[in-house]
Amino acid sequence: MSHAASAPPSGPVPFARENSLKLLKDMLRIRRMEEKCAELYGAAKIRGFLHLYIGEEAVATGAMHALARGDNVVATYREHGHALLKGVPMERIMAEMFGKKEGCSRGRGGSMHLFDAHARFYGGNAIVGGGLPLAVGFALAAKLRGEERLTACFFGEGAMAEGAFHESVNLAALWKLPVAFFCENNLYAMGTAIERSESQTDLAVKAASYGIEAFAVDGMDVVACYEGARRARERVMAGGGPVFVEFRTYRFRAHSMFDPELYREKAEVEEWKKRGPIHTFTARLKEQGHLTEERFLDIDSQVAAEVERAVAFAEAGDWEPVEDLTKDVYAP
Amino acid sequence: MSHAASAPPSGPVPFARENSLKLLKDMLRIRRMEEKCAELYGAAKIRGFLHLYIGEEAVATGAMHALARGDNVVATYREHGHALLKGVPMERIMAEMFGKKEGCSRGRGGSMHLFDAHARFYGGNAIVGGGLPLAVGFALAAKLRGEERLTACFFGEGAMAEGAFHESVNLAALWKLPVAFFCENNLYAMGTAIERSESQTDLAVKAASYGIEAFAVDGMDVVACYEGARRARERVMAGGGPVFVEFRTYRFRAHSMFDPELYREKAEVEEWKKRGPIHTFTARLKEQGHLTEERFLDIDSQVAAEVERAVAFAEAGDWEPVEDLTKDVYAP
Amino acid sequence: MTITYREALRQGLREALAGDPRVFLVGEDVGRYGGTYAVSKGLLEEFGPERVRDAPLSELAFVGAGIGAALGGMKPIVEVMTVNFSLLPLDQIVNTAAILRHMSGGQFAVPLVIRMATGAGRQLAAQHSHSFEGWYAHVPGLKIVAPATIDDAHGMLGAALAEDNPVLVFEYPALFETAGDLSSTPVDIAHAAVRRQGTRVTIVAYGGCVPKALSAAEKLAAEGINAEVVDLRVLRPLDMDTVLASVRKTRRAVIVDEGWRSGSLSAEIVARIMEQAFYDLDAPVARVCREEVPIPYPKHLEEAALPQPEKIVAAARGLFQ
Amino acid sequence: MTITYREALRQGLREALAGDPRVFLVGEDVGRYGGTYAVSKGLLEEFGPERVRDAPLSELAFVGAGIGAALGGMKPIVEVMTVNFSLLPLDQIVNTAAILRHMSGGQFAVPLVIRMATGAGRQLAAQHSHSFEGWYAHVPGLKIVAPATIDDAHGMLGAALAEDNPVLVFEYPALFETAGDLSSTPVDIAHAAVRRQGTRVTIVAYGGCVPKALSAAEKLAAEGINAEVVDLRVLRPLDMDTVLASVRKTRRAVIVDEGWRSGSLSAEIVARIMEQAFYDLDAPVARVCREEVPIPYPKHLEEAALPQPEKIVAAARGLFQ
Ligand SMILES: Cc1ncc(C[n+]2csc(CCOP(=O)(O)OP(=O)(O)O)c2C)c(N)n1
Ligand SMILES: Cc1ncc(C[n+]2csc(CCOP(=O)(O)OP(=O)(O)O)c2C)c(N)n1
Ligand SMILES: [Mg+2]
Ligand SMILES: [Mg+2]
Repeated sequence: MSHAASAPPSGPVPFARENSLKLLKDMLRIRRMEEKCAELYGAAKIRGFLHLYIGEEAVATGAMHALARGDNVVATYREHGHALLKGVPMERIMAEMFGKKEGCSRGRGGSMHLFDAHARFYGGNAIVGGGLPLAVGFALAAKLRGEERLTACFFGEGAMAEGAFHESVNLAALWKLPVAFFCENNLYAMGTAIERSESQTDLAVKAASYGIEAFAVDGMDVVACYEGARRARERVMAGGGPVFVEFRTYRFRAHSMFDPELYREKAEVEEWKKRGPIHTFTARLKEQGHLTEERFLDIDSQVAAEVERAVAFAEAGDWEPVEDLTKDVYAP
Repeated sequence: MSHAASAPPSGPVPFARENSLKLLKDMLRIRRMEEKCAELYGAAKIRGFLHLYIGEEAVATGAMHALARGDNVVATYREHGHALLKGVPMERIMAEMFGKKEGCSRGRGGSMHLFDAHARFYGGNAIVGGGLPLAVGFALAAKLRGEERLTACFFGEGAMAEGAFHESVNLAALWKLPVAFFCENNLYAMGTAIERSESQTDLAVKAASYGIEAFAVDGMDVVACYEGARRARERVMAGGGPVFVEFRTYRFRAHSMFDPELYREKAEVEEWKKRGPIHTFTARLKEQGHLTEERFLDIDSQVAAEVERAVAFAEAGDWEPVEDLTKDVYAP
Repeated sequence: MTITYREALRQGLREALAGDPRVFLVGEDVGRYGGTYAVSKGLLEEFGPERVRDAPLSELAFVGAGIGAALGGMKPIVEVMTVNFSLLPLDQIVNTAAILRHMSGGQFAVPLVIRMATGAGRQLAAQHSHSFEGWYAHVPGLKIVAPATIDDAHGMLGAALAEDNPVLVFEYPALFETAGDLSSTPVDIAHAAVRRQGTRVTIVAYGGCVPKALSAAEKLAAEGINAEVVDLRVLRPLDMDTVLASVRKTRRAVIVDEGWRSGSLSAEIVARIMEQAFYDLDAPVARVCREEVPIPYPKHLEEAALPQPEKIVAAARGLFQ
Repeated sequence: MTITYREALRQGLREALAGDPRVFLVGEDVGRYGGTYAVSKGLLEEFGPERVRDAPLSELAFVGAGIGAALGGMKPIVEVMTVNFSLLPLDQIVNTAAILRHMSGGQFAVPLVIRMATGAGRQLAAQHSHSFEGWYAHVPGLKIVAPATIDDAHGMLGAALAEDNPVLVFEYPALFETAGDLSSTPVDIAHAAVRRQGTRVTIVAYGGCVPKALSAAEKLAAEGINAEVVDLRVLRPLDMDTVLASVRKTRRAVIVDEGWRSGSLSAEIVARIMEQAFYDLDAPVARVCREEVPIPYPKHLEEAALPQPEKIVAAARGLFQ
């Protein structure tokens, strides 16, 4: 599979202006929040593993905008953006990364384990492929309960080699469950390039072999991501069973904070950065007359303020007392 | 997927007479051995689980005739026939089923766990899908050692739903390993019909999604089984990586000795019995003038004698002494 | 009413399905086949294929799906055909079902029951004769129960479903044909039970070994040793109060475990007795476990590899020497 | 020569690859990434992609393939990135690697080494902080080793490869930065080792808890309690001779285990001491283990959940009250 980036997304954006700006702002919210996280990691405020989504924001943003409020989302350890846009308040995400009890998982999960029952955001799973069976189960429950509810499951292309992927998609297809499999193909699983991980690198072809609808979209283009997710949701909700979407994207940063990036060329990264989802979308909106530099700076500073508030909230949070260590453990 | 049997195999057999008779005899060897096993199970000489291959003999017979002596075979708990034709002496198989120490696994394995290092027969695995990763490893070893050796892995269509199938085929395809995946599709996994087990019931289509060659053959026709396995072996040995063959067959007996067969109609079984691999092949050979009834009876009585010898050998065998219980346990 | 252990399990399942529309049963061959051990026989016909749901061979996915369905508002009963196959979905059980409630800060419960058959004794050889109850009992966040009686076979499932958290129910094919009276007393899943009163030695057992312990106690009685038999019933969390009360009374104990000795649950019982009743002991606690060998197929070797009444008797007798 | 534990592991690997053409390393990101913990860094460049083989995310298949390759005449070293992911291939390890030699009547050996990182302490939260060494030590047919020193980190791999049977080597990221002298003495994988001589209490530990035990011993010394520290080194089969010799001398013991207390390896050690040295004890054996909780992310809670020198000191002190 070629790792070369194709031409950057361009052309007019087919959404109303305020919608477009909302998409832009949400991408920025993820970006700025994570840039801050990287900084805080350096300052040892955030610890453990931290996997940044920087470069891939169009995917979660497009997809979340296509989902309904009552839909379920299951994601991975690279899930800050998904959590945020599914409705988990940024301050509770930030508090979680700090390990404070005001965090969305009471501080116990950290970066890889964001949860929010209210937002129907179900993790945050550090086992690659671990969320897939779970998502199938959510969809089964929705079907059995007669609920009009999609379950969207995000996972990386690396997870597709796991047995969990195979078993889960087969089960969902057999039982015609309302689940959307959203594969974030960023070409690498840690240091393993997709061509060393998948014998069939055309992932939609692979997924289609389960007898389900499957297609790929440009994961650097928030418009394409939105359209793809919307189409998937529509098809799934029509009752025909699961749909698979490959979002072709790229991770700009290291896999986690411990990654010397020996496995890819700087030039490749630079090439992909030219397709960065935020600046290309910004350029398109400007070209279209939907956005001025001033308005952009205004949005960006609103986002910066939200990030500052989130950090302040996290800073001000409390540590869970040691006495509560085994609270919520069933059958300890 | 339709469970209906198509027309029985017919027409002239494209092999020399002695070859044809050898195929016939080998199918009979499996059949008569297993009929005896069923009887011995009734007499409580054989215990535990016993899974009969009756009805499916064309597959192992055709396939084993297409393999070379030095090839490896990995099979399932329904492996008596495979073991026999890979060269495990019938008497040692029978002694194994009795649990005698003269058995091919020293009596410790029983029906589901036949092993013979000399014959390169590597089980006998009671975990569905458990043999698949193992077979990939054998193929990897052969490749790394530069050996001209195929590894043939047999498994049921039910096993294809397991993650082990997915991971193993992907690995073999990625690493271009000399392994043949031989799927014995008998339409049922215990009581689960294939359409409740696989969202894509055309198994060759499913397998092809790994970017490997895959095709189906009539598993009730020993000629087609031989040709299919031979073609698979040729392709694999040419170095292009694994090949998948679906053998479309049917199990005439219950899944194991504990199966009330609630899940299928008697009529379906009867329909398939019309395509029985032994009598249809016999008929073709007779029609072709390759076989007389007299010769058939002669062969059958040779086989019967072999079975009698095997039973006598097993009867005469010894029990492993209790003092040897933990012999061959590493780090007990 | 006299019924078999198998029938007691079946009735427990039937009542669970009839009693709550959120309950459904899923697993390999639970429906059309009638259940590998006929435990779910007739339930497909009664409750239909949505609620008695045959799953393909994909233990990881359907156990994980059970967890997801539990989170999504259902009360799934997942059958893993036997404990031998439960290693395949173990990651989902350990890394999701057991962890989720704590790791989410208490936001989620996982009202899930996983049933599986366990144990050796039917000449099924090494891959089909495991006893991993002890492994599961290691994991905080799971409750583990092991019905050894007709009442428990019948009642533990309902009690498990009432818990709103993941409970694993181990069923013992070695006991399926045993018959006895089904009482109408409800069972808890919190306590161990004294199955036989005694004074001179405590025999602790669970699941398929309970009848062996009782049989050993009868033999011991004939030798003048009056043994008390404690059925653990709940393997996590352990009801040590019941065990310790008995040990403090008898001052001697034998722990019986069908798992391999090293690192078995029996070791934990011994360790806790050491920690909590050391000064009450008149002799070191003894163990009777599975020998450290993959279970061989032949009957005589399988029997030699497993705990047997004679071995329990010998171990108990040894405490008086 | 002073090197780190990580570098000792790396050199052990390098020597294994250089010393036998049948040896190869396979696992996720062992090659191009340079190893998750940089343990295999540079080996791809030195030995090429056939012998330092990156595998896709498919633990079940590549561990099983390692077993097959071992049977096929190779000597694979399979890296499962961390013990947390080893539940996925557990079936292959338990139902094939461990069983095959016995079940085939002794026809096959499985000359396979599986390496994995284990343990908590780096704020990786519940799914990435497991310690399942004790589970593996339950399984006959496997040898389990846990290097706690520079020499063992370097030498245990070679010793494992010499065995012709499946050996699991657990590596401790918590120790990766520790540095020390690499001696040229070869190490065995048969014996426990006394890491500190003492007279009044025996502290038994393994892996990442050994330095904690040693640190506790120093603190105890300051209080006038001279503790002996035994490093188990080999978790299966257990070298009880060394442990018992120490306990018979000191008459008191504390067992330290990073696994959850219930059903941990520590329980087995306690049980064996009960069985074999009951009358030599002056006090019940104590345990210091992981608390019964999924490991939480925040540092203060993670520390509270794990064995610490202070807890070991307190437990030892308690034996004298
Ligand atoms: C079962 C399992 N194996 C290995 C790992 C270690 N690991 C964490 S992330 C990762 C790569 C996953 O790649 P991909 O699915 O493509 O997602 P991405 O990180 O690219 O978003 C690996 C190997 C893990 N967490 N879980
Ligand atoms: C992992 C696992 N799950 C379940 C079983 C129980 N079981 C034994 S055979 C079987 C059906 C297998 O069907 P298939 O693969 O089609 O092979 P067949 O028996 O038809 O030859 C099942 C479910 C098992 N042995 N292993
Ligand atoms: Mg990726
Ligand atoms: Mg089948």
